[in-house]
Amino acid sequence: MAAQLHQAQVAALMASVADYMVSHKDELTALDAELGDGDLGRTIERGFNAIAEALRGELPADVGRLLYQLGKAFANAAPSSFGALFSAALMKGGMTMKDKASISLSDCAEATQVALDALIERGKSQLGNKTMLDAIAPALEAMRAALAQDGEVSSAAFFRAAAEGAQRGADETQHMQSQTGRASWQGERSIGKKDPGAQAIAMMFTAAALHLEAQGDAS
Amino acid sequence: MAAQLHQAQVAALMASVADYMVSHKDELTALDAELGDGDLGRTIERGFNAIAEALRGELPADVGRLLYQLGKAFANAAPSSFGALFSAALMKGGMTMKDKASISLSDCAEATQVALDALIERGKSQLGNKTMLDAIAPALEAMRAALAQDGEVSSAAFFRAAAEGAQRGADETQHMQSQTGRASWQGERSIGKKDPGAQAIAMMFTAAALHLEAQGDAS
Amino acid sequence: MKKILNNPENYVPEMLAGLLAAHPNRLKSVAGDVHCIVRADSPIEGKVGIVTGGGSGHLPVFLGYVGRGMLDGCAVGDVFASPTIEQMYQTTKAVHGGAGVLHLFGNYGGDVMNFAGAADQASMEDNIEIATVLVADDVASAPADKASTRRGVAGMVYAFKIAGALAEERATLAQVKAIAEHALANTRSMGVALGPCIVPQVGKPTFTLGEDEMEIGMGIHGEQGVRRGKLQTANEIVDQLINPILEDIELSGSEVTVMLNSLGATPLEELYIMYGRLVEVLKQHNIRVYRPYIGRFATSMEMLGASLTVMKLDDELKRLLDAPASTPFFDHGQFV
Amino acid sequence: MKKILNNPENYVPEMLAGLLAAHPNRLKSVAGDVHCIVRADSPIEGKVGIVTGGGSGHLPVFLGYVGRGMLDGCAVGDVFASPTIEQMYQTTKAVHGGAGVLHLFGNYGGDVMNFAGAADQASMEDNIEIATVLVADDVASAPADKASTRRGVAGMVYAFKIAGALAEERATLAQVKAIAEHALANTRSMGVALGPCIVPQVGKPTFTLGEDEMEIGMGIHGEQGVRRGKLQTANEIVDQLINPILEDIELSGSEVTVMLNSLGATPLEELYIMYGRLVEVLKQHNIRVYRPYIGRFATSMEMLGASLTVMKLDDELKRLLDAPASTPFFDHGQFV
Ligand SMILES: Nc1ncnc2c1ncn2[C@@H]1O[C@H](COP(=O)(O)OP(=O)(O)O)[C@@H](O)[C@H]1O
Ligand SMILES: Nc1ncnc2c1ncn2[C@@H]1O[C@H](COP(=O)(O)OP(=O)(O)O)[C@@H](O)[C@H]1O
Ligand SMILES: [Mg+2]
Ligand SMILES: [Mg+2]
Ligand SMILES: [Mg+2]
Ligand SMILES: [Mg+2]
Repeated sequence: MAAQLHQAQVAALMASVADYMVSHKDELTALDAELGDGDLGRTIERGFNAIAEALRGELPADVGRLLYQLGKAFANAAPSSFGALFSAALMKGGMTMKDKASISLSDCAEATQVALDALIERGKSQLGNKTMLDAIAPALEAMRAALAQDGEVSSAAFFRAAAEGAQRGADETQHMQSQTGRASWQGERSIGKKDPGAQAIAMMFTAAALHLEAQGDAS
Repeated sequence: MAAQLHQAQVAALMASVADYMVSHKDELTALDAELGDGDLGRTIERGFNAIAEALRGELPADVGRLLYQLGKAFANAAPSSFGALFSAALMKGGMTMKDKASISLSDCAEATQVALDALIERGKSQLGNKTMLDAIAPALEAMRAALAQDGEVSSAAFFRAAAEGAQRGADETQHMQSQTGRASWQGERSIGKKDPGAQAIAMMFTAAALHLEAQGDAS
Repeated sequence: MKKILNNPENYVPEMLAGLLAAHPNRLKSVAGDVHCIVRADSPIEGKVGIVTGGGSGHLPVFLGYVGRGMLDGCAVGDVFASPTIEQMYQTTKAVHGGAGVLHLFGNYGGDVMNFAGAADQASMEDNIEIATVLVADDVASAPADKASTRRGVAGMVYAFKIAGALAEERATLAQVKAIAEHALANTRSMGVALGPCIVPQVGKPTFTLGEDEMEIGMGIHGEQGVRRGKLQTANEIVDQLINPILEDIELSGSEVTVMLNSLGATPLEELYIMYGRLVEVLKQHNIRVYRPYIGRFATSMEMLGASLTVMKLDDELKRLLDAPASTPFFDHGQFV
Repeated sequence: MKKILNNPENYVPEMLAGLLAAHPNRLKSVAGDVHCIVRADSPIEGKVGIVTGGGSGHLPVFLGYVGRGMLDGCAVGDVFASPTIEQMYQTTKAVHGGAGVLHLFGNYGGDVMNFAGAADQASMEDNIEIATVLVADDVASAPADKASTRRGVAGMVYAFKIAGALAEERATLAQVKAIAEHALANTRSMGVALGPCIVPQVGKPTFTLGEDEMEIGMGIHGEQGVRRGKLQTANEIVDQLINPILEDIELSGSEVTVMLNSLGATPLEELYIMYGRLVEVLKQHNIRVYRPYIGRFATSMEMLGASLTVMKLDDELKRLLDAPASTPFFDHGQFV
């Protein structure tokens, strides 16, 4: 049977991601100091601490409302550009899975697509502008490819593929000139530096893959 | 015949003193930084540069008006505590020698006495309060002693005696607690530090003695 | 980090508590959150509300301009960080007097996206008409053909003053929006940084500059400028601030108001030295100065540096600039 | 030395030229010397003139308070240095409107001795009646039994305000002198320094403090304070500023105005954090605050630190504090 993730598994996965992100925040601060204002690590720390805290409280029974609630927690704790966008992504993506106590991997891909669209709408940016979008889009592509190749793909392998896609995308941003956000004020000098938001996305998928791999999850 | 200083000799002597003081200003800045606000070197520099400049201009023919004019130049260039007092001393001391084209060493002592009185009046301070007064008073005493011991004392020897007295007095200020000016705000912590104004006075007399010694002046 | 504070985490809430304690007749907080600051007499029936918002660390920007003749409310974020959607929403709701609300704030990603969320919420949930105007006056941050992506700096103070004065006259939301856009279309800024500031929760300088370096065009959060180089003289610096402005907007023969603004640590004395050169250059271009503003109007805590803002005047802008205003940090003229 | 200037030697004259250019309707210089600044409408027939003076580097002190309802003139010295007798004399002469002149300035040796010379000259040569009042509000600089030797710091701004308001009402010289003395008898200050400033012509810091040190009670030119120690929290610092004041003057049960003043680089944010604690302590002593002043009123260029001034109020002082004033740096109320 195709892999499923239950609400409790999603919650555990998000807790692991939160943990991983908080402990890797300094890398993001350093990237944002190069290209922006150096606060992305702090955004990540506050936002994911808020997520971790929300996960310790009472949780909705369905995955959709769970993600929506976590997004809202992130937004109130870390209202920076990344925070505003990432939380919107979680909330809008979550809404596609409303009432589902467990989700399939193609639900995941679907939610990621919706999230990506929401980001584009809210952020008024495009692919290739050197933003987090440039990590999400290749992650989504990799998810779709994994599903197409193997309908029974494990959730660990699925997220590993997504993580690799996201990381490739994040690395690619080095060659781009920033067109959006405060990094765009650097103009050509932005070339050669990796986009911090894209790297943050890659790290989240990596954290998810690591979590699922550690669970020995091959369901 | 007892030593006399002519107007031109006084002018030359003041030029030498000015020169000496400007090149030793840093020592005074350092002392004032310890005990006050660190600007005495600058006061000395500006004030004596103004004196040097005045000396290059047209000069009154008598010693009294010469010193008065130099005092006024100092006052306008360097209006700090030291500047206000030292210029008043030059002006009031000078006034005692009005119309004299040449002065005797006892005229010098007399003028110093008047200057000291003027300082006490303007500065509302007393001997022993750790100020320039504590260098001037022993200098004056030494002048009087030199005159009493040897009516024919050379001007070089006379100023050397004054310089030694002033330096002794300046050194003594180390043991005093400041009662006047910004140094008094240090209270007991002022003990152990030499008063910068007193040291400046000692340096002036030393400069005068050096000048006269260099002239081989034994008249 | 040499700061007078109790705990970096409480820097902003303690600052806000002190501010509310100091100006109880002028300011109040709403929704049980000190980050939502509004005029004590809010909402004012029939008056367009003007709400701004943004990160802390820029006093008097933003909340120092909340008061009669200027702003109605301000959502306050953490140091150099956007306030939340919720805070913006609550502030908006609290100043709504039935005539709509103008969101008037600097062009920074977080603020833009969060204000968009707050505007959605206010119009959806409370049926409040919202207009939005972004301040994007910093010519150093993008060329003229990308002017809308520029960041907002001290020029926002002029926008607050002008829009606030018109709103005080009970103009409509569309009119207030239009005059804010008109003021900003005539406003340009550029700054120079000589030294960094420290975000309390970060604890180290936002950027580093060599002992003898400056950065022309640097943003108020330490965003990269147009050129880093040796520290130059005041006259040379003024020239490098005014020239890009003169290239960006036609000013010859006109009347302007100028704002020479310290970013924090740079003393007034140096602003006046700069002003001496500025009037000289402006005179050469046949530009007359009306009502110069020289002081600290938009800062970055203890950052060392200054910014120059120029607003080209017409009769209407001049009238609104002269109108009375009374806030904790900006007082002139008298309400009758 | 990170300063925006052209030439350290011209720091003050260029600053003054800029100031005169910025405020031509308010200020003018006299005797052909930009160091002699007076109200543009001086002399005012029948009004007591109030003249202050002192070193530069403290803006808005001193000359920023020249204007209606405050000072008539200011003799301006080089950075941290007294003006000359001649400058004080010319300034005095220029504001004399026939009712005498009050010399009101901080208790610093150079200023005291030079003002004495200027007073002599003005009374001898021009028959101007002169009264002198020294500001000596810094409790850190001497114990109560030597209060007259204390240095003058931010408290002088209250003295300017109160004496200026009474002079504006055409009180006599004796009355203006008396109210200045009364205001100062009720005024106490104390400061803390966290970092130095640089005198342009010296080029290096006025003092050094360890990375984690502060000095409680330090003077505004870097004069030694009462205690150097580890940097403490805002609350602890406030306690160490207010407690010596409370020991020096009986305030319980009374109403006071307070001034929390940045020495330059310390941002407003931190002053508000301090204010939060201050009102708490004052409340404990049953002291009510009227009209707090929070900002930069008396600085030392880019010095890092703050000072606290308290003035105990009575009805007369309150009335005069509320009276209108209008100067380049201090505006409140409206003249009718
Ligand atoms: N309009 C946008 N659309 C998509 N991503 C954006 C946008 N603006 C910023 N980002 C992403 O957010 C990251 C910066 O986040 P953050 O540090 O929170 O921003 P800031 O400090 O400028 O508010 C960027 O690296 C980029 O990936
Ligand atoms: N009232 C006074 N009477 C005599 N000497 C004084 C007085 N005040 C200061 N001085 C002398 O002046 C010196 C300091 O001079 P200066 O640096 O010009 O003072 P400031 O910088 O405080 O104006 C002191 O060392 C002391 O010798
Ligand atoms: Mg950032
Ligand atoms: Mg000194
Ligand atoms: Mg940011
Ligand atoms: Mg001095």
